[in-house]
Amino acid sequence: ELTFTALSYRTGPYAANGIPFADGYEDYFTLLNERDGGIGGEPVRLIECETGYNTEKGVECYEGTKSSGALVYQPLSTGITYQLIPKMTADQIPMHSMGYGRTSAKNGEVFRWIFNYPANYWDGASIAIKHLLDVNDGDLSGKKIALVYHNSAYGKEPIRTLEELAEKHGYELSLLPVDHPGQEQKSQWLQIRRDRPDHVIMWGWGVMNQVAIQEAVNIRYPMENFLGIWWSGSENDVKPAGDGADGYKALAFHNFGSDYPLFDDLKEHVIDKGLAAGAGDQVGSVLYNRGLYAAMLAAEAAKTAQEIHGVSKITPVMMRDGMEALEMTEAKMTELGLPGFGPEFKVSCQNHGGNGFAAVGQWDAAAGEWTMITDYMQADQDVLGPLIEEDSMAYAAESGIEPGCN
Amino acid sequence: MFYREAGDFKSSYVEDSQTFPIKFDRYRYYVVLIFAFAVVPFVVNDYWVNAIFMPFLIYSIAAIGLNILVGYCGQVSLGTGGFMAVGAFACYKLMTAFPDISIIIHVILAGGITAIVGVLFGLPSLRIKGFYLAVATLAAQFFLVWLFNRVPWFYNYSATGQITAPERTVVGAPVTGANTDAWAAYFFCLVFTVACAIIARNLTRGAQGRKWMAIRDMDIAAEIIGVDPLKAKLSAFAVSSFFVGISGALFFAIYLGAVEVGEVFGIQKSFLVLFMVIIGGLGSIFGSFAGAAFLVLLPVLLKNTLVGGLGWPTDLAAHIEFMVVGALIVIFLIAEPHGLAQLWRIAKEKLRLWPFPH
Amino acid sequence: MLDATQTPSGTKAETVLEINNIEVIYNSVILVLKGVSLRVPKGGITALLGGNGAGKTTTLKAISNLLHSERGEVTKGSILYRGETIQNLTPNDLVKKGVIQVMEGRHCFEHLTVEENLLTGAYTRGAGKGDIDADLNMVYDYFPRLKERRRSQAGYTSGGEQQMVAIGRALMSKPETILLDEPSMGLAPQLVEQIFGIVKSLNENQGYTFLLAEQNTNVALRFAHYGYILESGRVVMDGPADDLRENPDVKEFYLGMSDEGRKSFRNVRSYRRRKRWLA
Amino acid sequence: MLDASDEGYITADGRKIGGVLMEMKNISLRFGGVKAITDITFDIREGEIRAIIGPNGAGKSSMLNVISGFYVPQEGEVWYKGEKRPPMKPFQVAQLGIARTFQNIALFEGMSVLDNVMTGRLNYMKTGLLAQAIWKGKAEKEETENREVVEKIIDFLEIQTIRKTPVSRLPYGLKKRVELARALAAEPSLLLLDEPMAGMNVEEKEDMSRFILDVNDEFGTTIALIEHDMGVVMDLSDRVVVMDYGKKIGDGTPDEVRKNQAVIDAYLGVAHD
Amino acid sequence: MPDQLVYAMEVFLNGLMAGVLYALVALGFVLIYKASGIFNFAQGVMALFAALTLVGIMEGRVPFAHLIKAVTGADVHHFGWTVPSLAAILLTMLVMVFLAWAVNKLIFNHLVNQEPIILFMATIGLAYFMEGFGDLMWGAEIKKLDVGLPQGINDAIDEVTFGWFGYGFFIDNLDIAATIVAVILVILLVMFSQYTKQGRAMRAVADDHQAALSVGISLNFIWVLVWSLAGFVALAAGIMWGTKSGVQFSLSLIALKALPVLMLGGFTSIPGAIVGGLIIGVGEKLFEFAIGPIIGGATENWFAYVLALIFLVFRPQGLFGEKIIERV
Ligand SMILES: Nc1ncnc2c1ncn2[C@@H]1O[C@H](COP(=O)(O)OP(=O)(O)OP(=O)(O)O)[C@@H](O)[C@H]1O
Ligand SMILES: Nc1ncnc2c1ncn2[C@@H]1O[C@H](COP(=O)(O)OP(=O)(O)OP(=O)(O)O)[C@@H](O)[C@H]1O
Ligand SMILES: [Mg+2]
Ligand SMILES: [Mg+2]
Repeated sequence: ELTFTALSYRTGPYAANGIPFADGYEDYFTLLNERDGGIGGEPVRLIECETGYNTEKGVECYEGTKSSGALVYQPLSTGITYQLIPKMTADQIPMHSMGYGRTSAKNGEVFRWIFNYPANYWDGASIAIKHLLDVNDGDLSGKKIALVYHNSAYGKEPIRTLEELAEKHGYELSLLPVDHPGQEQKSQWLQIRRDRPDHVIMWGWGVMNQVAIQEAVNIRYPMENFLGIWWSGSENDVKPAGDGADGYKALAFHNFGSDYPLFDDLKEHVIDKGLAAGAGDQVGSVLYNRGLYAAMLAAEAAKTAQEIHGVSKITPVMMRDGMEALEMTEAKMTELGLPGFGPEFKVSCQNHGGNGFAAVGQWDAAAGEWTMITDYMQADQDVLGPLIEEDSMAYAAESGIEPGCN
Repeated sequence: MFYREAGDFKSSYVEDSQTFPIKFDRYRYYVVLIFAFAVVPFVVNDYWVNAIFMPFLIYSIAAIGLNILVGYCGQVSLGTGGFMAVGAFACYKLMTAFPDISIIIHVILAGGITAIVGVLFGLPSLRIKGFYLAVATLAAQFFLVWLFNRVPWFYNYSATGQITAPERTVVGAPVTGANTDAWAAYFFCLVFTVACAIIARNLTRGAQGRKWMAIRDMDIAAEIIGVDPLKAKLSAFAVSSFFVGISGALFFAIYLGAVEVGEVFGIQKSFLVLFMVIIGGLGSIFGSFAGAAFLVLLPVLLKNTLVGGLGWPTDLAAHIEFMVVGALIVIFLIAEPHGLAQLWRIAKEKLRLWPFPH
Repeated sequence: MLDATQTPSGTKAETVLEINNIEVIYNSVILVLKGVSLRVPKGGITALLGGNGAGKTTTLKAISNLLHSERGEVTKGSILYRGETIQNLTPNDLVKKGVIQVMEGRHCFEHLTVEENLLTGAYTRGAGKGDIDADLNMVYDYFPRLKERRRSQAGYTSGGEQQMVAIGRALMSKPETILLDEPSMGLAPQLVEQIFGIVKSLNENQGYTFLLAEQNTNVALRFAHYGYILESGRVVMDGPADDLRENPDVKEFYLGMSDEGRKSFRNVRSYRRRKRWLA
Repeated sequence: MLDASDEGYITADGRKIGGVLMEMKNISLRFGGVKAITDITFDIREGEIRAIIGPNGAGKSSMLNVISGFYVPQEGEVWYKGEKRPPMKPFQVAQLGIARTFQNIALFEGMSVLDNVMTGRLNYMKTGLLAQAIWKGKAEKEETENREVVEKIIDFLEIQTIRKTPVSRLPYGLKKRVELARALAAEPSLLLLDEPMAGMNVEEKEDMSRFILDVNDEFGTTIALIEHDMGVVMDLSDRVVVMDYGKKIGDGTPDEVRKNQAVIDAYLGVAHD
Repeated sequence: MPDQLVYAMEVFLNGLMAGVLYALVALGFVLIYKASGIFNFAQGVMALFAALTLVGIMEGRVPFAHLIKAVTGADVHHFGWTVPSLAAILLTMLVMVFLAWAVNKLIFNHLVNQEPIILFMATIGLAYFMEGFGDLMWGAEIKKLDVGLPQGINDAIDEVTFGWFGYGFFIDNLDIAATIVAVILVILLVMFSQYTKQGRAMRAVADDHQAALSVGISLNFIWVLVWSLAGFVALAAGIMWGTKSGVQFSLSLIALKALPVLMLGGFTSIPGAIVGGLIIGVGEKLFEFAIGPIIGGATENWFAYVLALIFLVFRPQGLFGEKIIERV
């Protein structure tokens, strides 16, 4: 038996986003159990623990489940991630903070137990600029870009990168913080209306996303110039604004929709059997797919670990080795029934963050779905590399970690 | 039968004003203390310490602090989260600026700094009363959180705005950082909690406590019989914030280890501690413990029975948990508006009369 | 023992309010009334006398069902109004039935003006504006001082003024039976006389029934027809007011009279412990 | 009027009354349009029992509030112990040795009787916060010393049995007594009593009168007293001020006041014997 | 006119509009506080609950679908019908009346004559309960709410102001609708509380429960009435905010925006809620506009409170609140 945990939040202010993710994560493991009898012959046991997006509850969940032999944690909250980094390092259990958490955890020499593949926030920032370069024929000089961000550690993540890139590409960056929860953004959007930035980038979460998009619609800001990070790009965020949100863009590190062979299996083995998690009405939504994707990566890492160590019943320590040796190729994904579902990437001891690929999706209000409008692009690793090095080494110094790979 | 006052004579006023005038209570108190200091550290595991004991002990300090302000002095405050943040950030700045000084001193100093900030925000209480004051203290809550989020100096210019507790030891054993043993963290918190409880008890049983209670019960009359409202209120704010600051420091340094201010010390925290105080019982040190235990333990217990025991989906369990906690609060209030402490007191009164009904 | 429903003239009046052997417990531990029985005849003035903490207020609150909100409850016995049990009625049902209580210690609505306070008294009545205005004027006639202060918030009026407001407010409900708790407390002597005068005239002219709890035994017995004396939650003595006034014990302990007439307060040099009826 | 010289006078029952302790000079107090007190002047002498009487709403309680610094009169001066009292906060007035009770009992409902009475001694308890936090030693000693004083007062007022009862559970009359105890605990030089006997029966009034007289006798405390029971007022007081509609309409010995026609008209109704 | 001034005017106008939205939430607090001295912590959750119920009825959602599925395995989500918005609003009002009745029957009936802080605590219990209950009943996902209110920039104002200043002002149609609703509500409520006997009784109850009982005012009736009114106001607020951001848990957090309004206007004054709302709205928007950029922005949350605090220091009962009676 292999144990996985899902620290999910189906309640609280971010429940609307937590539910589809948790459903996807859970359904994938149910599928493995039903269809394949688990991973490498070992049935999967999934322990779900409700955090309500609350740090203390997250810690409680971790402490309560860690002795169950859980192979990997997906804390699904930057706050909880930060709490758990030192604890899990000490306990020698790997963590996967996929597309969130501490960016510099990419440096596996310092953060031995933490993984954040396939992409992180700084990648996101860089790819966003890359996309804007593309739509502006490669030249952003003199352009005005506004960043509307959640006024928290999460929202502030991209600022460093965007500032760095502003120097490189010559655009003008203005910062517009929005306080939690973000229901009232009149000031920010009036300012945008006055300053008429050429592009708006958003780092939002929860209700802030919906309000921002609605306000953008209200001031008739051109939606195609409005680009969100992947946490600002689900159906939840655009639907309340109705047709006005048509054309809004967001980054993504996995594909949309349920048009993949795997979903047929899901329907057969999970949904039709009435085994779907939650209300079962989230299949194919962006965040559901993200949960599914996270589970898939976890399962693949477990498989890799089983191969490396030649045992089916792996331990968290072995799991780490599997994660560190994980390689996602197109062939592998096709075999899994998810062709082209995510970028190809490879993890190594030095690089726990994958290769930093992401793509841009766009909301089609009439069809009610997200569509990919670009290929996966790689973030500007020249700019990001040093930043990550600097931040992770600072952490290493602070916490007395000897960076290295063994 | 054994719970009797009769035969338990006091021959001096000192004996009469001790904390547990009844012998049986006194013995029980000693037993609990011995158990907490000499037994628990040897048997606890990580889960018990991190999920239950530490939050319980740390929240107890915060609840005692807030109880002094709300329960004893009658000044309702919703700024607890902000003041805990002051404690946490003060502790962080001290820990990083003076790494060679003992963390014990840092925690106490953090309390002191919070006390100063508390007094500052307590000034309006001289004019503003009741719920107006409660809402006014929210200004402190929001402003402080904004400040710690906004001014990089507070988080030593770290890229993320988070603060992380470096490792510190007390007599050789690490009490902060990743290498801390559960028992060490527990012990460290326990010592602070017990010390705070004793201090709080001492302050509230004597002249100072009476000044506070007089202000609480009827501020005008208190002033006319000679209580300086300025001093009484501000001292309550100071003492209360001192405790709250200590709990914030412990919360950050020992319990969580890393903190993002908006998330951990947000307004939710203010409410949570206030709930503890009211459910436990206003104006009762024991109540602060009871309230903290109630609100820390109950959700864990419910979760473990509903999810672990009955195997319900986590979200249903979570919703039902909310409903049960809410309903229990109401039921307790209806059964006894003055909190768990009062329930306990009435139970004791009944015990004393037992087996007679009146 | 005599019966309260026995009028002085010997005819037997109808009993409106009957309390049989009630027990009241506060906070489910403090036993306050230990078997109190009373009868209040229709159209009479019945006085409930007794020292501090005897249980007068508690008795009245038990009748008007206000105990509930003080965490007290009637655990034994029954309370009948016109032969009906009223223990399960809400206080406002009771007001509709014509029983109203004037609470001890004034209890005005501080933020309402004096006039608004009076108007709340008419809350249960479906009466038109004209009727209510007429009653308002009646109250102002009784208490001219209130008319002067009609526009000020009750919270700022003096203690005596508040007492007038409380009584006036009760009158506004056009009750049949009024439970008066210490109406004379804090009132100037002239006003005490006046208020009892009003009680008397309401009783005689409008047929209102009164049950009044009083410390001021002197006045109470002068105006009441019948009296009950309560001590530590028990009725220790009752009888027609005139008889009670002649009773030597009552004279000594409740009226402050000694053989030589009224004694001076200055001359009570020793604390004489009185003999208790129930020691 | 008594011909009271500056040195005082001798009362009918032979007590010696001293010089002027407190003097109210031309006090006027208004609340918006309401004239609560209009140009009132009177004095209180050392060792004296001084009554203030008058119809409801005459401004008696307001006068006490002026004395204890809770109301600030628009006009007039307050002289205390021969000095003009500068504007003061009520708690400073209390520290001058003026204690009082209230018309609508103002006890601290959340505390026990003992604690309530102990609050009366707050001005004598000076240990700092730190010493109190440690308790053992200074704070404990101070507590015990003051407790002894308070226990004496409790004994004196015969409220031993309810020492530990929360005051919210007490009947009205006992609350009044506890309030008196609290005021006495301050060992005041001037004690202000606002209707101390309202809501009491004769026996209790007798007890209360006894207490008041004994306080006055034993401790030499000066007492100013508002009361509606004419029996009590006339028997206890040495001099009486009569107010009506905020004005002073009479001042003198009980006998003089009793015969004053203005007083009879405004207040007494009938001449009391 | 200099640009900055024109912008400031636009910010000012938008501040007024935002203020009205805050006031709408604050009104609910005022009503209950006025009639029972209860500081109703659950007001925000009530707005959420009302909006959830409205959406649920409009879309014909099956209540407790999730619970039913977990218990019986039956997967039912929708009844299959939709209800027109007006009818749905009326039905929701009925639900709010029922809620008021239940709250009173189960909770406040048992807490007559308790101190304000105890009652406050009870509303916290209620908030917890309803938070779980609302989610359990209708699910936690975001729901779109569209009762047909106009939304987006008002073109007429845009054009007119463009003609005047060369810069078109942005005013949201939804805000205009909210203003109209709020004004109507305030007028009705003021008339109710000042000129009807129930209104007077309501204020009496707030002062003294026991005395109100003793003159025959039925606390039950008054409280059900007032909680129903507060429920209607919550519904209005829920519709406005829900239209803007979708109906979801965060809706309950709008209560936090209402508190400074309440403080400033006075807890007991209905007009105070509006005036307070306007001052807060304008104040925080102008401050963010003028000072925000200098000190790093996102000042609105704390500024509203600090502004209210400053007002309170001068008038401890808020602008229009009843004077706190201090007598001995
Ligand atoms: N809410 C309460 N909780 C506990 N005990 C109470 C409560 N109210 C009254 N009592 C007790 O009940 C007894 C009777 O009180 P009650 O008020 O009925 O006396 P009373 O005769 O009206 O006295 P008084 O003349 O002083 O008003 C007292 O001993 C009092 O302590
Ligand atoms: N704070 C205040 N604001 C407004 N009016 C007041 C205030 N205090 C007292 N008054 C008014 O001043 C007048 C005198 O009040 P005061 O309480 O002094 O009367 P009193 O002589 O003590 O009467 P009682 O014998 O009824 O207690 C009253 O009309 C009262 O309404
Ligand atoms: Mg009584
Ligand atoms: Mg008075």
